[in-house]
Amino acid sequence: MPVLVSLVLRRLLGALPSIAAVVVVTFVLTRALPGDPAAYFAGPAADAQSVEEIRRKLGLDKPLPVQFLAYLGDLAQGEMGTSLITGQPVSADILARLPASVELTLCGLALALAVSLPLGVAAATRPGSWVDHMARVISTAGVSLPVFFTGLLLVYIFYYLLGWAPAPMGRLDLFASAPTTITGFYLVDSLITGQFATFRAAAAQLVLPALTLGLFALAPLTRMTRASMLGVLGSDFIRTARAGGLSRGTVLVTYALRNALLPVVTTLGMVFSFLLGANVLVEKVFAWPGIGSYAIEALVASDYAPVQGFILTMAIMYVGLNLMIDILYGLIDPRVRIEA
Amino acid sequence: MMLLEIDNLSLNFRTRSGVVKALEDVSLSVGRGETLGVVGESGSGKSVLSFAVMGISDAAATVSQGAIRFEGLDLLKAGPSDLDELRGAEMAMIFQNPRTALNPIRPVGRQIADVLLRHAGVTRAQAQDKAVEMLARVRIPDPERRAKAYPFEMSGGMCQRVMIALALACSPKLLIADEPTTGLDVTTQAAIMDLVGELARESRMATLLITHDLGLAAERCDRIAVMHAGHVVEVAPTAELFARPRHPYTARLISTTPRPGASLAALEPIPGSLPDLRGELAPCRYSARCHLYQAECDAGPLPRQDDNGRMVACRRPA
Amino acid sequence: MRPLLDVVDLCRRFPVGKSQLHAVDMISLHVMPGEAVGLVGESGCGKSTLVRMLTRVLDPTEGSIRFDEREIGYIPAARFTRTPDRALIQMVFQDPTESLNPRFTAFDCIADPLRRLKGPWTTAGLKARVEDLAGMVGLPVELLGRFPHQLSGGQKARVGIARALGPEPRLLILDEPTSALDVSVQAVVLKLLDDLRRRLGVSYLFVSHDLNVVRLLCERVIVMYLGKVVESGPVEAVFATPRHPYTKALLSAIPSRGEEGGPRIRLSGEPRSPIDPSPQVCRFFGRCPLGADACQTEMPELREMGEGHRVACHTPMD
Amino acid sequence: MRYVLAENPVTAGAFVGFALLIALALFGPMIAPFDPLASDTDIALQPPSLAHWFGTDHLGRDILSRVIVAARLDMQIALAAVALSFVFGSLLGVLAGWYGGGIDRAIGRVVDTIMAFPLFVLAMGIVAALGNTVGNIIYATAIINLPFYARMARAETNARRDAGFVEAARLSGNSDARILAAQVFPNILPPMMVQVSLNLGYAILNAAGLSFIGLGVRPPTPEWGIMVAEGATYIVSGEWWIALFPGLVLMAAVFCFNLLGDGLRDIIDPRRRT
Amino acid sequence: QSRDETLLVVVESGTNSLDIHAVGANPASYGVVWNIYDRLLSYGTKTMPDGSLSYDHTNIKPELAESWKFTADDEITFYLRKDAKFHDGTPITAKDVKWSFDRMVAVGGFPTFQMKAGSLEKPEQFIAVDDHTFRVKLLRKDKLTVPDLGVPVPIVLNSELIKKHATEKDPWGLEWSKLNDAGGGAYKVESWKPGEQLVLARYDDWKSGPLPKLKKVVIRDVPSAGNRRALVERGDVDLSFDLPPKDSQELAKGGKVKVTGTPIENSLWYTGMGVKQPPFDNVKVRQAVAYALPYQKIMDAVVYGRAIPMFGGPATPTKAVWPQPSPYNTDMAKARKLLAEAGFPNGFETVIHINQGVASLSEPMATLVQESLGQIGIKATINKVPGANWRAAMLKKDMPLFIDTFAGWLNYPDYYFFWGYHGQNAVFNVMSYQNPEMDKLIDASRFETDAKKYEDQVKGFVKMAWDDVPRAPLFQYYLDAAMGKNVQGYTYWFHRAIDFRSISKK
Ligand SMILES: Nc1ncnc2c1ncn2[C@@H]1O[C@H](COP(=O)(O)OP(=O)(O)OP(=O)(O)O)[C@@H](O)[C@H]1O
Ligand SMILES: Nc1ncnc2c1ncn2[C@@H]1O[C@H](COP(=O)(O)OP(=O)(O)OP(=O)(O)O)[C@@H](O)[C@H]1O
Ligand SMILES: [Mg+2]
Ligand SMILES: [Mg+2]
Repeated sequence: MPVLVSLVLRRLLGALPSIAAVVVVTFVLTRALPGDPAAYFAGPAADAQSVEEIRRKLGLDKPLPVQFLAYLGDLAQGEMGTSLITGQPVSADILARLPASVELTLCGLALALAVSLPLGVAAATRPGSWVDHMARVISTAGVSLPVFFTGLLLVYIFYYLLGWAPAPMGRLDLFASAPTTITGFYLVDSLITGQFATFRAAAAQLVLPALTLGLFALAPLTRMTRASMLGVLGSDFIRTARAGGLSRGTVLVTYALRNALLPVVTTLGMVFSFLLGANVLVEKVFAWPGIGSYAIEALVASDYAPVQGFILTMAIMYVGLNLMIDILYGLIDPRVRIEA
Repeated sequence: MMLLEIDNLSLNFRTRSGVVKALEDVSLSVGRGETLGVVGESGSGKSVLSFAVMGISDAAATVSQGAIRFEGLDLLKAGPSDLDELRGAEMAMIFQNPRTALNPIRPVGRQIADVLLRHAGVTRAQAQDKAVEMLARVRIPDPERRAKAYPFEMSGGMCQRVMIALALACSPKLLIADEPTTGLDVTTQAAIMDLVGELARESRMATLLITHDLGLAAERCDRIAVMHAGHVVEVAPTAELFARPRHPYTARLISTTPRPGASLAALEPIPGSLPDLRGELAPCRYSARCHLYQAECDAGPLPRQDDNGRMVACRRPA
Repeated sequence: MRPLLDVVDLCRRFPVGKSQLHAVDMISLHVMPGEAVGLVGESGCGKSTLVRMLTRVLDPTEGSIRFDEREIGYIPAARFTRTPDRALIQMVFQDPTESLNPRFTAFDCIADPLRRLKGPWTTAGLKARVEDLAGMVGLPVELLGRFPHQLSGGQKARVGIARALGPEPRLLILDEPTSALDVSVQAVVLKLLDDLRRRLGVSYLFVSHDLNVVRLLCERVIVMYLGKVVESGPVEAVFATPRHPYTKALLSAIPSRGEEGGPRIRLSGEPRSPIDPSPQVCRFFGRCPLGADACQTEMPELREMGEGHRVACHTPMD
Repeated sequence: MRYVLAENPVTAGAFVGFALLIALALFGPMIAPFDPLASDTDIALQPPSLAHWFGTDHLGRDILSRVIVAARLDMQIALAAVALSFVFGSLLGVLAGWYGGGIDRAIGRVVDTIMAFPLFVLAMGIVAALGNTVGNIIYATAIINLPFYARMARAETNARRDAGFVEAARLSGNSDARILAAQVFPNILPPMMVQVSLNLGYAILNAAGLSFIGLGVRPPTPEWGIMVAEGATYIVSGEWWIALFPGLVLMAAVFCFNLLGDGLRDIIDPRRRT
Repeated sequence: QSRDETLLVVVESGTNSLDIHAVGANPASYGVVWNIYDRLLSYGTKTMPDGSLSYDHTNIKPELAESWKFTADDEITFYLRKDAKFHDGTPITAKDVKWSFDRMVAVGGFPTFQMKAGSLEKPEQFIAVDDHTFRVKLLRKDKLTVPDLGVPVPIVLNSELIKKHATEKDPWGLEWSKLNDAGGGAYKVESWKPGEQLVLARYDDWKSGPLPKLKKVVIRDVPSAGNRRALVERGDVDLSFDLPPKDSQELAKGGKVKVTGTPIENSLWYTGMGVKQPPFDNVKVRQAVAYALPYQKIMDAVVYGRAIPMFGGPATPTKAVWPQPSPYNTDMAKARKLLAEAGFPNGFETVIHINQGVASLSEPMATLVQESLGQIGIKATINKVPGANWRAAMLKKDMPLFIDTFAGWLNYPDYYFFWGYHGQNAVFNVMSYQNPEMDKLIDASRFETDAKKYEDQVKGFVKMAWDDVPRAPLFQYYLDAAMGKNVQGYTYWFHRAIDFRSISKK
């Protein structure tokens, strides 16, 4: 579909200045971090001299513009530098950890969608009823809880008190071995390779953190579903469909929900980017080896390269995400597709 | 037996600010092949009436009395599945503002096919073919291609034609047209109305034409019912209604409408506005605006049935 | 007598992607002092765009607008606000609800232009003037404290008219002032407008798509089709003997009550696109029942057909 | 308004809650039963009792008093941050929506750039870079919320740019600046107010999140987020009250703001006005 | 593999390098290096009074070197075991040792620094005599030289293997060894996901000691302390490290798991005062602060008894050990009096700096200190310095008041004082304390061979440290590990990492 291709190209081109700005801002921001990586990494007993030496080694003695150019040069070659805290190339770190974060976020989102869509639809079909009130209270409660608090609470109840959930220690318990890396998503990889025990283990580990994220995402999605569903249900073409004697299911799903999904998809994009932020906290609580926890550690250690790499990755993901939403939007809404 | 008989229908809406008495004691009937016009100011209950007939009233609506019989079947007592069978198949409806009345993200052919699939017992392919055929029937050029188009790709007039194709897909016996041409250009409007008339004539389909355009009603209807604030105040054959309006509201409505040849001075506005349909209402809802009002009107209007099918609900008809 | 408003070759194009939408294309017209001119045409033909340029809230792409001998077309809209002519051209909007700031009371709505364009005022003086205006349009003074959503459609229309009259304009432009109103309210407003014109001697440019209404109110009428003037002339002449096939179709499409009703002109086919239209082809070509070869090769110019009656057609009707 | 409140007890509750929060913020230090900073290690980690309704924390400080006193700071952070982002965000948005063209694109760029950051991480970065003072937390929160106001104000302004009443105002001789200030802005205010109340909640959550990763306000200043973060380490060992009560109050506050948003929406929805 | 031969360990944060010589290798790497590499020698084990095991700094025993002796006054010769092989099967030779030693004094940074502490400074000092004989030339007679060979730094790397991966820019192959196992120790790296987990597998051909019982060790990073506690408490992991004191105390009381706590040798938590920053340049002010500190509160509410109090001792030192309780105690009256004498009857304003990296301890301490100081009129605000910035802040030496800890690997008081108090002004002398008399005593004691004289010198500088109080000692912290009851053989090591070789499960 050439329309789609040109749309994609145009969006990507349009996003370039933002990405460039992100690169600059991130660079400046990281240099403004109070930590002195040279001093940090010079080791426990370094004197001023050896700190200077490390600084030289890290290239931090050069003026900022020079450092920036060097950084750009590296970026152009696809290099994001080396993380001092993990000792790995940042790109390798991110590649290894991104699937964990994305898998978690997607699961959280899926969970939220699985609840919020029916809930929103139910609330919209019966506005003012107890379902409606319940939807409102549940979703508001979900967004009122600080994610880390929810996470801790869930761990305390389901792991510590009840013992239903596995120990909150990352993507797999200690006995399961990671599946062969194909996509990096454990759930997918284990299914592809037929390691069902691993699948079960990975799924079990995912439940609580995904729930935590899902709870957070519930509110905006439910609200948006409800509001847009209400709007659509009140619109003329639903009346037409009913007057055409179409069955209730067809009217509700094929006619109403598909239209109502448009704003929900937009919200979905925003929620996804929110969740990527919330991930930072959730990963910390659940010892999740994703890029969020990676970023915090790097930030606290003033480890420039990973912070820059992380933010750049997120910015690119954000652009990609918006692109996907646009495409999704186009798939649902012919007006966008054709007028694009 | 008439095709559609509405008997003493009263309908209320429950709202946050009280009960809206949208219809009271409405009685109308439509025979096969007949076109009945329903006219009245905005808010007089025309749409509410048509929705009630189709059984697609708002959830807040309750029918407090009366019956709607379609070929003898009481629609108000029929089960939801029976109604679904009727709707779209036996009776169909076209709406005001055709653009918004079509699903914006579904190809129009599919929308017609949806209805056919539901009622006509055909396969998907057949339904699609039939949809194209219907589009051709309503004179949409290049129907094959247009079947795949979306409403936003069509002009208002074309959308209205699609609506008609959709409504007539299953050859219903009754078509309810709720202001089918408002919002369209006069030139388009005429074309659409011609089309509806033609199709109705072809299949002896009864039409309930709802409009606030007296001129349109005059031109297209066999009989006209005038509504005011939820009441049917007068029903008469078209020519007689215009020649000899008996209800004061009808008379004023006619004389307030600009028409070719008349002068500005001849326009006689109706004083006041529709009463608030919440709370207590005078038995004759027009009494507050009526220039002929007298104390006896407070006893309520007397529906007077005339031998040649005229009805007027007034104590002091002209 | 010199025209109050004299417009020559006015154009407005909107960029649509890489192309240009010719909303108003080389339009010339004039309005004499104290004259009421009607502007009719189907939806989207550029009436509002034209009118917005004339009221100087939109900048023309090309052409000249002379008001009372002064060229005002080149003054940017943002700057025109500060010229003395601002007060002299005022406008009444199509939708009375949308054109009133929902957070202003009726009083504020009427007082705003007075404060900006007239004055200085004392509080009492302003109040007196506003009440005076309200009285002029028949708006009860006690309604002045209300917000738009607390007023009925007719009342809102009156606020809009009072607002436009406040600065004592010499030219009042009315963009479909009654199309959102019920017939009974429409009648009231039309009478009011006519009455005001007679009393204040203001010139009107009255935009509408309802020919009956134009005929009631105006002395001269201009018919537009797709950004172009196709016919203009005295109301009587145009209505009696429309020369352009479009005007003819328009007139014949008016629902008549079977009283007169000459042969109906059916328009078939789809309107041409206003985007980058060919300058050689008549805009009406394709829908025109008379379409000739010349219509495809040469754009018809406006030609004088009789006293002030001009038409742009190669094959004018009689 | 009274009507909506009577109709909707939940909204009424939210209003009461909001008033309560304001009262706590104003008079908190006066009504707190104990000095929120006074430690007493003899009574550290005591569960809720009659003397200490919410129990005591690891340094023996009264949690109830800390929760009460924290209201002021949390409200300050939330209100200041939201006020900042509201003012600048809506200013940018209104300008972008009104003038369109180059200005719109430029402002859109800025907003897109902010949005392209994972917002919480941006806040982290700002606070980490500038230092964890209350001021910086407020700025960081304001910056990450700014795009929402800017976008909303832009959309709302854009929708009204060609509205009849705006054109009418121009005909009435109003200058652009005047139209923006007197006609457009008051009209976009109501939907923005809903956003404000929702954002108040997010601002508190954001501050709490920063506290959780150690970038919150300085100890021993009581702040709900910090209290939850501190208490988090005690959950597993069974001292649930340390995190729970501040967590509940935090949640109640955010809950209240969110419901308030819903309520405001009802109140300003013209269709609900009588 | 049976569960009995696998040890599951959770730590707060895992290693970032498999090579301690690499730039930025973090403390967790000490433990990895300890287990996957051999050194020439190591320390024996002793049983503590409470029955737990600890390394014995007085008992140096062979590891890769079967034996060693002073072959001259300035020369030690090491005789390597002949059967030792690296993980890739190549035999370990003196050439590897020489290369490894050259490397650590050449790469700079921490390894070089640590070796300097044992007067091991130049490549010329190291000689590979033959395949299994290695000689170290001494620059000076230093009692720390031999002990320093038992710290995690002087590991023996597979030189041939690494050289294959060395580049011009990186002649010592640090980039490669950082990510890869080049050792010959008891364990080899089976898999490593930085930031997630490290799996060690037993090297069955290990010859430098008795073959470890555990076949596999899984070390998982779990940042949340509560989770680490819950995991060990529920028996899901065998050993939980880096536990906060409160959890240790409660787990010990709870009885479900075994908690081993050993006071960290030669370490001290203290409140430091920048003696160059007025008003802390006034010794009376410093003493006032030392008397105003809420010592007992800190013991109770911050470390929950998982530490040895370092206050309320006799006025003069009785033993030549470090740390030992100082004579200070909480005495507000005295504090106020001293402050008034110093000319600050109404107190002053100042800032307490703490390291956010250890906030779980330093923050409550700072809060209590702040409150306590408030009572004598010193209004302090708390400034949390991000962990990354702490070292830079220490280097700057401009913090007026701060709470920190310092520990020395080698358990000698003079070692501690040399870094922490000496006027050479090393990083760890954060207070910028300079006292020529103390410097003299410290310098003398470092190379003192006479036990009696050494004792006097130590007591002398300890007394000075008390009187001048540039840092007010608080407590000596425990290193706590919680483990399942079936875990045997856990041993405390000065480097505060776990030696898996001695551990078994029952
Ligand atoms: N869902 C509803 N709830 C409450 N009142 C309603 C509802 N639907 C319609 N009404 C009221 O019923 C009355 C009749 O409305 P209806 O839509 O039938 O008028 P109409 O004659 O179709 O007007 P128009 O010409 O504007 O379409 C009005 O007063 C309207 O306010
Ligand atoms: N700002 C704009 N940008 C692009 N196209 C515009 C703009 N304003 C108007 N148009 C286009 O210009 C043409 C004329 O529009 P205009 O509103 O003037 O028509 P109109 O005759 O007033 O129609 P109506 O009777 O529906 O009010 C239409 O095709 C419209 O889509
Ligand atoms: Mg209607
Ligand atoms: Mg218009």
